Amino acid sequence: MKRFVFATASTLAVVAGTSVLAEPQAEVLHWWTSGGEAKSVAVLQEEFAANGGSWTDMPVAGGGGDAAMTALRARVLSGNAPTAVQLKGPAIQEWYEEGVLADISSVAEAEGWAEVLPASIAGHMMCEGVWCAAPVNVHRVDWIWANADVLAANGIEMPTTWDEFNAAATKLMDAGVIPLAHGGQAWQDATVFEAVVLGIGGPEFYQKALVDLDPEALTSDTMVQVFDQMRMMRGYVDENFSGRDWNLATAMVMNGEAAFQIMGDWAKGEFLAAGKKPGEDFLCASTPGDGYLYNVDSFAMFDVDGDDKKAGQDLLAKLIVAPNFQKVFNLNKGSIPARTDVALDDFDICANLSAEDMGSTSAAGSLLPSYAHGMALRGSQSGAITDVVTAHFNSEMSSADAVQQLADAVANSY
Amino acid sequence: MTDISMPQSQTQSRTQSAAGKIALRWLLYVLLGLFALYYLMPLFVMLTTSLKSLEEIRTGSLISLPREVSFDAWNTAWSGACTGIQCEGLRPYFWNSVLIAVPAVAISTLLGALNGYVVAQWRFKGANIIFSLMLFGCFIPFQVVLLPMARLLGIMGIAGTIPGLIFVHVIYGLGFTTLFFRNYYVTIPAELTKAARVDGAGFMRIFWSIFLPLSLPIIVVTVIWQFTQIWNDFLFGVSFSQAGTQPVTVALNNIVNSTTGVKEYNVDMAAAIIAGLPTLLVYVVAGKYFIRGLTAGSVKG
Amino acid sequence: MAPILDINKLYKNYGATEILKDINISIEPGDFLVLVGPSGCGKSTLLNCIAGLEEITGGTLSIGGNDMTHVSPKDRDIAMVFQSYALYPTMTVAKNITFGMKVRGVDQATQDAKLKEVAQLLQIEPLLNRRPSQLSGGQRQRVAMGRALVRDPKLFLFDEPLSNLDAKLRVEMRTEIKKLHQTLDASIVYVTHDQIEAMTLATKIVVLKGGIVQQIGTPAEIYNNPANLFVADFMGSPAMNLIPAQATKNGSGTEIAIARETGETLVLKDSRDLSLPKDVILGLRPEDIAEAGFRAGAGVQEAECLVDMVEPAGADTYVVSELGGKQVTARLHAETSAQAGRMLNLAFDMSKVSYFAKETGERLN
Amino acid sequence: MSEWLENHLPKVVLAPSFIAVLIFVYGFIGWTAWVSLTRSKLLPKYEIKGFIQYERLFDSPRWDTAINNLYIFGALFIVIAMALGLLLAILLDQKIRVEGAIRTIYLYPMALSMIVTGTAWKWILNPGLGIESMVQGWGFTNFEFDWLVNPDYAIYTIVMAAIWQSSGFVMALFLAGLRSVDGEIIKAAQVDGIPTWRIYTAIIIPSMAPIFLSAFIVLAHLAIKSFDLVIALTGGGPGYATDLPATYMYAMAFSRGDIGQAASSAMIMMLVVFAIVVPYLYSELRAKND
Repeated sequence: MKRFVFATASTLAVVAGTSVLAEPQAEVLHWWTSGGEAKSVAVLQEEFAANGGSWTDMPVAGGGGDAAMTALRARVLSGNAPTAVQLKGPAIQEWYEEGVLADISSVAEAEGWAEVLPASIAGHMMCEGVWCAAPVNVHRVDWIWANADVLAANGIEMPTTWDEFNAAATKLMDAGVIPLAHGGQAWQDATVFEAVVLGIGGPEFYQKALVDLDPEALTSDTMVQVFDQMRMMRGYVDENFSGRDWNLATAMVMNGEAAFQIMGDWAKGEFLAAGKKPGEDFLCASTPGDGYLYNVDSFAMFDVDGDDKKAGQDLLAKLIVAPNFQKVFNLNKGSIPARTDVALDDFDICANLSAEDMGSTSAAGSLLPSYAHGMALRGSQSGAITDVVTAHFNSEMSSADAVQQLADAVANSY
Repeated sequence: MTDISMPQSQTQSRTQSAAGKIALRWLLYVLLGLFALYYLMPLFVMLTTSLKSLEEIRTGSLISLPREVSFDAWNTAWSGACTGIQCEGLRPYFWNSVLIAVPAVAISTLLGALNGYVVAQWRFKGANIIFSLMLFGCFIPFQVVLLPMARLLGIMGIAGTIPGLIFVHVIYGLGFTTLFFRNYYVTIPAELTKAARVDGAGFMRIFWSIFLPLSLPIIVVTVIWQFTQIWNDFLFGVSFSQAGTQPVTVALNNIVNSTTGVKEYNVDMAAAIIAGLPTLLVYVVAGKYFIRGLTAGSVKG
Repeated sequence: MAPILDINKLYKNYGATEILKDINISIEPGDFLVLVGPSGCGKSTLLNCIAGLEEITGGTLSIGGNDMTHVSPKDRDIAMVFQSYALYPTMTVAKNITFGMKVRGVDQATQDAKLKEVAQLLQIEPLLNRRPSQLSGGQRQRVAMGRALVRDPKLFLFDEPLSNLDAKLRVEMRTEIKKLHQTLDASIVYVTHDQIEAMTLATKIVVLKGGIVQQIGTPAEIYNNPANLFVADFMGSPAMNLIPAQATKNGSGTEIAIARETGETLVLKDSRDLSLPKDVILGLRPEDIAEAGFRAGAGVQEAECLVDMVEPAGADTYVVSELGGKQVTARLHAETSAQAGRMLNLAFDMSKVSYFAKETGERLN
Repeated sequence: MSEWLENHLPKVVLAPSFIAVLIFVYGFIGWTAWVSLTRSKLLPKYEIKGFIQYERLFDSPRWDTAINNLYIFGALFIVIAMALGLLLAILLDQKIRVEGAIRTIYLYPMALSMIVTGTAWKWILNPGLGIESMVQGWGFTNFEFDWLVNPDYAIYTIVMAAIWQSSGFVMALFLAGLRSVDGEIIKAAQVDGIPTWRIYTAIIIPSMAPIFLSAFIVLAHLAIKSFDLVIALTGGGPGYATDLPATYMYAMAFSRGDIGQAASSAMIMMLVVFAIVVPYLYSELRAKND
């Protein structure tokens, strides 16, 4: 009870001036429906409720948010937008341009977000100079996960170059182990692809090819090499990979069927859930090469009517970026906090490594948005690239053809 | 009845031994049995998987029977599975689906009956064109209508509500229900309507007193068809619902298609069976009438 | 007394097709009007127009002296019996019969009394609780009539009510309908394609073809003085012999020459004072050609003809001979000695002959 | 007034449905046609820009694949489902003892959404989990059944599942047809000593022409609308090897935020539907309009 009073008081303090009397209300559309994710959202909901808010949950799973985006579009068109929506990357700016997002600058300024968020991440939360979304976490995408026992048994070190990786893979195949656990879904193909682009081309090339869509970079020899490496990767994958969910691929690494998996740090949650220890049972490292590909989850607030809902948006935005939630949520989810002033003592070594790298790459200018997870490009552009990547990976297409198709597809999307 | 199974005992030569005939008969049953296996396989996999423990699923074979039958997964799926932060299983969504499907089926069937009655028995100039225009509506891909429909639902103020979903299902069910009833009513002699008109009955009276009592077979077909379509709908359900009005297919999708975390396949399968149970039941119970109704409608129509 | 049904310049079109053209019919109370014609002649459409089941395109229509041109069927005070009987399949016989009264809000006691009366009249009391599917064709027919009778309308309409019955039942029901007409003194419009039905039942016949009235008259008028070739050919069985011939004026009478394939031209004399063109069609009913010696009268002319075929039919024997390129049928007495391939002396009753124009088919005398 | 109402009641009754169809089908088709001429992205815009979306569509290799898949899938699905449905109907028409039960077994897949059965199918067709590993487990180690993961064959697994779902319904249609064939004709043929299979091929099957037409229309409409099936089974993969126009359109509209492109693909789909349905409607209504 005491806590409730305290919470209410603090809420009043924050949202004073906007809508003091309305009970904060929020209908939250998201696609975090399973295990660890759902638990993470529950943390937010509890905090929200503790601050006097009433939370209506609207989960829509499937297709990495496709179904949720379908629902969102229908809701926005019907003039019945949800209060807050899980959105990320350039999609935030796209929605803002459609004129349907709310401005949450008052909260952001009151909370001093600009000081605690890395500049590149803060950039994703701004629309035409105003704050329009609240970041939840930072996922690193360019991870390579490995089964420690399998590597030890075959005398393999964690690879730091793609040549080393190829050598290790050959060795593993000879030993009858699947080198790469992979699920044949377009977004997983794209995840591997961007890691290879970053590794072989380097951060600058990545920026040119997959962020700026520079035609020269897209048709360069480097890109041909990237597709050559993708063809090699295809050989390291077992034949049942098609349509496999990523968590099943993770399980293959866990039980020693496969040695490596290239996947974002949500994979760690699977290892931890199975009782595996980082550094002992499984190993984490960035994929060969420099740079850091981030995938930042965030919530955008939609324009809604009613003081209660507006109060809910302000409260929600404040809670999301507040240190407590950032810590608890990311402990559950396997990612790291978006704000840099959260103590990472409770986090595991992988998360600490991720945070360290984020700091260093941010300074070096190689902290880059993940294209595969919708951070770098608009949907139609990233989709066009993914079409080519996945078509190449799943067929006998030559690297030269793939490069040509890639350039065409990018030119054809806009 | 076509009745041609054993007609040839007299006309065929006697050299064909009884043994040969029995063998043929056996072959027939074997063939039918094999097809039955093909059709049952997915259901079998779903059912056995739902009764296994997660451990057994990981280690065992796909088609083996469960070593230890457990209904835990069913319990979880019904009332404990988490979709998002709520862990209430399919139960509340199941109820939503009932609230959507029952009125939508009833309304679209009634309207289809009335429309079919008009088109088949009260032909007026242009009735055929109107009917073909309505029929063409059956074939429109539903993805096409999502966005404009959302806008109109918003204007009408029923976006995200159960009445809104009922409305959508009724609209896009009209083509088929009208077709079914029209094809059925076309087989009823026009003289019946004439006789009733001379007897002094009006349009509605003839419908209620004469046509509706005749319509049981086609009502069964229409109800089965509409119920299956509406209950199984996902696209409209996911697009035009909001928190609290989502139908069971959306909840099932949330359970089955979660992208992260440990997948509880037994719960997925149990949830899938629960979500499919009402339609399954309808087919098993009323399947016989379905086939009969089809005879009445589409063959002679 | 005002006509019970008066149709004036009625037109009916479906789009651009004219189904009925300039129909003018009027009948008195107690008349039994039969609309007869081949299928597709518009007779059922005309009946539907009378019932109000079809809107008419032009003209007027009154029943019992009231203009009914745009009145809906239920307000025309008519009852109708259909070819397929159109019994309501889900109702019992009793409900079928009382449905009309129920719709009109007649009280239950009257309904019961009427039902009883009609059931008695038609002898269908044991069937009252059955459904139509449990009845035989004849029984259904009775129920359909009961449904009409119980209403006591100004005008009864029958749409080929007997065509779905077998031959024997048809004759029985025909008699019964005739009897009902006489006992009830009802006004009836009856559609059929069967000219025997038309002859036996009607007090007045309308022959229709292609939506145009060919002739209106009593059965005798229609039979004896058909207005044109179509009516002549359509009414009567076996049909009237229609023979191409050449007419020449000869004093006060006329000489009719008929070409024959075998033997010389047959010349018959008609003593009536007629003015005919050269080429005519001569119409003579089979019963007006007899074996020589069996027919007497002023107009009878005898001639030898080659018999092609002999068809005994019990009461009569039909003989077929070729005249003017046509198979001409003569109706002889049963004991005739006619044999196929032999010559036979036939008596033609020229006083009964109808003449038709070769080009238009219109009657000339 | 009441006279007018009485005379026009049929039209009055039909009017709401007709108006609804006009707005919600034809209005929306018109809306889609309009949007297909714009550069709409995340949300629809209404400024006409010409045929740019159609040019993009026909330049897209993925759309080519989707259309080719529709041909392959449509043709195989319709032909096999009809043939299988007819075969099953004939087999079931031989006075089978447990006909009711077998019929229900054949028919039940129609009752279930692919969202429900998709997961089971995915397992069964997966080489590592399903039939292939099962048969290999029996000792036939050379047995291969990896269509689901083979880009050249994956579309056939979609066909398999689609046939599984719909052939029972076709069977029901044909069974109903067989049962309504005039018994006297068959008796006459038997008296003439015509063998059973000839009776089927020469007499019964030709007399069921209207049912073939109905079945064709139902199947064609299912083929064009097929969506759940692909999403549940392959998600369009491997790569986009099993994309169909419906999934292409959905992907463009909802995951790519490319509504103009989605609208243009929808219009092409509508044209295909139009080409199939209009002749059917024409023949259907002409035949019955006598």
